[in-house]
Amino acid sequence: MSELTTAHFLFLSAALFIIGMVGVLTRRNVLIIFMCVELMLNAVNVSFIGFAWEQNALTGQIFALFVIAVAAAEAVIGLGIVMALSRRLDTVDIDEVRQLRE
Amino acid sequence: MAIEVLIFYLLAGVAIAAAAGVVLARNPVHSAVSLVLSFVNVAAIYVMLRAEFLAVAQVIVYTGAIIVLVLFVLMLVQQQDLPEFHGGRPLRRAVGFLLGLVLLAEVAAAILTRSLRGAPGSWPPEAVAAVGGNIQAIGRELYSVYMLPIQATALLLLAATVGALFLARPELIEERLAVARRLFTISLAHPRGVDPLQPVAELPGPHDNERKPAGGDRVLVMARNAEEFTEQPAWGEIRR
Amino acid sequence: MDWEPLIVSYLFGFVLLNVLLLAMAYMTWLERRLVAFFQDRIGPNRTGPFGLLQPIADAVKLISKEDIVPANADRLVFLVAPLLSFVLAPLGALVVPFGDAVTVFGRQVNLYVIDINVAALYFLAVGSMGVYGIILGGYASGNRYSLLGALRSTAQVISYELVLGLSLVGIFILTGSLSLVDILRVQQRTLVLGGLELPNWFLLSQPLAFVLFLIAAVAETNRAPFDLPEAETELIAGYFTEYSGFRFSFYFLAEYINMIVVSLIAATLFLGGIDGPFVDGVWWLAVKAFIFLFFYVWLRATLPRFRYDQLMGLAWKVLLPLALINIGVTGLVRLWGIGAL
Amino acid sequence: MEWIADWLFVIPLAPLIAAVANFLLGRWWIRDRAHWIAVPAVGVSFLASVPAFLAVARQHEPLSQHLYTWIPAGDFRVPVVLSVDQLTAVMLLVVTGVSFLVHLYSVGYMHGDPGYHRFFAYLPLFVFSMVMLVLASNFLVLFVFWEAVGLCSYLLIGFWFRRRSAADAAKKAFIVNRVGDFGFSIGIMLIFVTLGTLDYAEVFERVGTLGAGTVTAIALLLFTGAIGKSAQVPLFVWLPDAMEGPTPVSALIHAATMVTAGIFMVARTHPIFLASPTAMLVVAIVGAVTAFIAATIAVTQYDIKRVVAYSTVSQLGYMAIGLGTGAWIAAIFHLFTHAFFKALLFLGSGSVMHGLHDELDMRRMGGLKRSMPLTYWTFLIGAAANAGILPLAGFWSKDEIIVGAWVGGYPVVALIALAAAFFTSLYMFRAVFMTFHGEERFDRAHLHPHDPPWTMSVPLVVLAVGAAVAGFAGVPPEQGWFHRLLEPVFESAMHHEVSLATTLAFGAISTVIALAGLYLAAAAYVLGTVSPAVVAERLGPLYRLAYNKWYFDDVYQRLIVEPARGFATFLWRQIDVGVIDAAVNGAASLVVWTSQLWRRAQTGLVANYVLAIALGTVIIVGAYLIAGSNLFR
Repeated sequence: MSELTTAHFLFLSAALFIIGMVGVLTRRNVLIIFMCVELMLNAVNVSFIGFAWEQNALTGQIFALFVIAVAAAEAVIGLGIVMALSRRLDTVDIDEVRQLRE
Repeated sequence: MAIEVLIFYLLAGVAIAAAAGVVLARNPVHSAVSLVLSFVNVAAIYVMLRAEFLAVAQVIVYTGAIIVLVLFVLMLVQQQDLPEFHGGRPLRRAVGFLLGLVLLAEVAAAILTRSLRGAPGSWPPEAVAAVGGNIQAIGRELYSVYMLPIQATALLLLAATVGALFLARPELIEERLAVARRLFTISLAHPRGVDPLQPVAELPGPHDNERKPAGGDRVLVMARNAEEFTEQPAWGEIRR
Repeated sequence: MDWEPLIVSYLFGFVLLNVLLLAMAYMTWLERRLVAFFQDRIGPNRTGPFGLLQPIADAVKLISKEDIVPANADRLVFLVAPLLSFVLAPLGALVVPFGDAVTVFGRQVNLYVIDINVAALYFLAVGSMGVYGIILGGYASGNRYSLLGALRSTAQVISYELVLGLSLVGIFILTGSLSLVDILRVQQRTLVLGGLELPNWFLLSQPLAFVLFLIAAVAETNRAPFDLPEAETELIAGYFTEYSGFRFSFYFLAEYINMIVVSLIAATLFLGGIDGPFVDGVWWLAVKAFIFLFFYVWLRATLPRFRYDQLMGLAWKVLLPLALINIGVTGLVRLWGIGAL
Repeated sequence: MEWIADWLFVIPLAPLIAAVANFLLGRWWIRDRAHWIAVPAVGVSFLASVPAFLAVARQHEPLSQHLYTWIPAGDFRVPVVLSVDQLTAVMLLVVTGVSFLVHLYSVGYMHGDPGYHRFFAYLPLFVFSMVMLVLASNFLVLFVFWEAVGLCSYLLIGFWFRRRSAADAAKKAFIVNRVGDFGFSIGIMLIFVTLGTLDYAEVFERVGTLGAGTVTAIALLLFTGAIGKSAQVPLFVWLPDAMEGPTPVSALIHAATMVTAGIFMVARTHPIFLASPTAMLVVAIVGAVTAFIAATIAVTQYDIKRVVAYSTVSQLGYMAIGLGTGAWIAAIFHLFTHAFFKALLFLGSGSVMHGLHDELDMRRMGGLKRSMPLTYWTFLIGAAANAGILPLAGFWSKDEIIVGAWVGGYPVVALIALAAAFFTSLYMFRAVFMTFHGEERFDRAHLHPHDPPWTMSVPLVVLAVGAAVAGFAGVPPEQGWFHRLLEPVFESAMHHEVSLATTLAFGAISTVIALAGLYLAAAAYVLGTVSPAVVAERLGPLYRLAYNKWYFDDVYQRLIVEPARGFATFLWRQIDVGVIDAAVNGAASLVVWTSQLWRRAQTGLVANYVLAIALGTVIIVGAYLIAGSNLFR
């Protein structure tokens, strides 16, 4: 492959996404999981922008912008919850947070 | 091989390696640093994709704000050493990796056999250059076609801000909830208006149904029967 | 691929970095002398004429000191953090235009390293990255004072970054571009106001933004009176308590380079950069940047340190609303097309 | 008097303001000052009615004021128009006048009642509704306020709602009236369906275009409403029970005004009835039966208010006779005079109750003539007027109805009416003698009867004067002032030509009959020459029939209430509990059961949820690859 194609970016996106997903699946620290979720969001952004690049369109970029905005909102709330969690339960281990059970 | 492809491989390789570091690092702070590295490289790839504004936004929002906040929280909560539980239980870890591999294979197959191609968009590089650059083009698109979504996003951010304020002051909220519970709970069996957190011994006795001041300026009233119960002040009349 | 502009940019950037380092070195001397004058002292005057060789002596001293890493430090991060700070500090200067294109050896050479259409945001992005040097350094030291200093610094920098960015939005609205070159070109025009010919500097049309930018820039660079992260009397120098030798000097360098870069950017954004009476040129930029640097020193010598809550309150309750008001008013003015702005 | 056309709205507005004020502020602020608002408000209403009456009496042209358009739905427009013609004017005077007096009386009678403000909210509300009913110019507005007076009646009968009997009586009145109103509403719908309009004038104009059957159906359905509201056989059973309400209410609503709404409505819609002889005949027969049955029942009752109540039913029957036999003006005339003497009788009995601490049974009264002279004399005047003693009001109007029936070609009806007149005289004087004459049968140690305070006696006196002289408005018969007044309203109706001889003959006959009743009552209760017990014994089944109100209530109980209750119980036990509740509970149990099953999946471990999501993603992407892409093709 001597030219850059969309597939390059899609593979990058897929790799990042799956690394993030594996992180969410395997880690127990809430903050790490949070970071992995951010990684997945970013991977999706790469896809969006890659497609926008391929199609000569801005829609993908704007979508990515919205994803960033939503990620910012999510970060604020998520970190707030983590803070509250650590204050109440004195842990950030996702396996110890089982108040939603039954 | 063109220089762009080399640069891409370099950036992508570092981004993926750093992403792997996020998952594999034992120390959360190292994870965060890896993530920053990954994000910066992704931002550089954005520049390659003619999305300069997003690249900068990525750096400012993700690395400049979100990851900094994560670090902040990490340092606030992580006083004791946490690495004992850095990984999940063995079975879960195995299943996670397996699922990841399967999905990767699937997505790779999907990318390689990709047949869907959309219609070309209305912003070729010349058109973007004509309006002054990437940021001007995004601005035009954003504030015309995507007017409503951007307003909705503004609302979302506002809601998130309010939510963060709510979450960040748990002591205050608990206090308010207790007050609300005290004010808006009507019970036939218990003296009305008694703080539920108060020790039981301080409650008035069962026959002590005279009006007498207790607990500050509030007045305790025993509700003995339904008749008196209806004489309770209406919701609107409750004063603190 | 056309390699020539790339090589020219690289060379120019190399020159710029060295100039910055030199300027930084003499900035330390200047500050010590100036503060001494303000405080009715003499200051360093022994090494060389007027103590002019003092910076070199300092450098030699710092480099020759022992490199200490605390036992319970996060070793890797501890070593990387100061480098991060130092590397990121001069990056902001890459987008500053130092003059019009000049002809060197028969070639057209632009007197800036890069002109990107998101230059102002780039400056902000680099600034926001700079916080990592501090927070990681504070964390890696394994010292509570350092950690506290780092946390304070983080909160402070994030808060003031917001003000910094929002104070520039007015300028973006007026120029319609984020490129510093474009912003400079707009300022090189002439503003005719009631028969008076004035330079179209944004200091005149965006005075509130200028004040906000100035305050936020001081806070962003952790300088007095906003030097809480490194408050000697409270936190025994905050995040770099445990640093010594040349690692300490990286932080030191980074701080002063930051000051110079911010001064350059401020001069470009608000004071017309290279624009000036008689002959335009890089010397005007130098003069304006020097005014800012002097202002920094002056502040340090004059004002006491803020309390932490005052600091945050100022950012969120005063500066941020003011910045928003400024944006709104500017937008309305632009919308209704009032005056020659 | 032209100006009053623009001020007609004052007549209903004043009581409405009083009602609203007492409703909203009565409980917390006005309390026992409620009459300060209500009494003047009704007074204003009365004062505004007087010029309206004078205006139409003088110029013979109806007044009208358009207030607003209530329903502007395309072609269908229902404007709220206040219109006053002579008939309405008479009704306005009766309603507001009697209302004012009753309000005044209530100030004394209801004094100290905990629901004082409530009473003075309901009562003006009733006046408002009744006035609007009278002023309406189309059927829909009429119906709305027809129901509104029904509501007020319900509220006032059940005024002392803590008393079980009062609450039951209120319910009974409401439900029985619903039966009539059901027919009434269908009649109105039929009018709209056939004629496409609800405006009085337009309906009466086009009624000739309808077929005979349709008109009869409409007329009979409208009369069904009147049967309910005006307590005709077979729906009269609610009226005696309605005496559970406060006595002023009985006087105002269940004697003088509301119950006459049915009579008024039939008179208002007389063009429809004129177009259907069958309907007229039905009205006449129902009226005659009502007059007779109610009179016989009244003779046997001991409760003073019930005697007066059955008397009311009987008199309403007379009015229906007048309507059915075409003696329209006579019917309205009787309505007019009846308002005076019946209100007087109720207020008088209220006064007696007041003196005897709410004693109602005439067997525990007697000899009150000495201690309550004013009450006695006014009550006597009312009773005599009701019994048709010359020259009091009742004589003139009742006589005219009987003559009208005779002349109009309904001799049987006239004879029944005469028979009823005998019983009328009998029960009226029986009541007078049992209450005011003879020995004092009440507990003299504890009760000291006395005449009521001025707020109560003034209405009594005023009404007594009215009962005495109101009849002269219709003298000489068929040519009196009253007839000339109402002539324009009933232009289209056929005129009875009555010879002087007939008039005199019937006058003589009814006087004799009335005196016979008087003599019999006197013989039984004063002179003691006839023993009522012996008579009752001898009459046996007939007496028991009358005493048990001709078994109407029992028949209803057997034929309607119990089957309905049984059916409702069946619906409750079998359908509601067995089917509907069971279905709902079953659904709920199903949900509970299913969720018990599924809650095992709710481990609280976020990691498991995430794993499930990832697994789902893998499966979905795999499915896409198999189905949607060309990978395997």
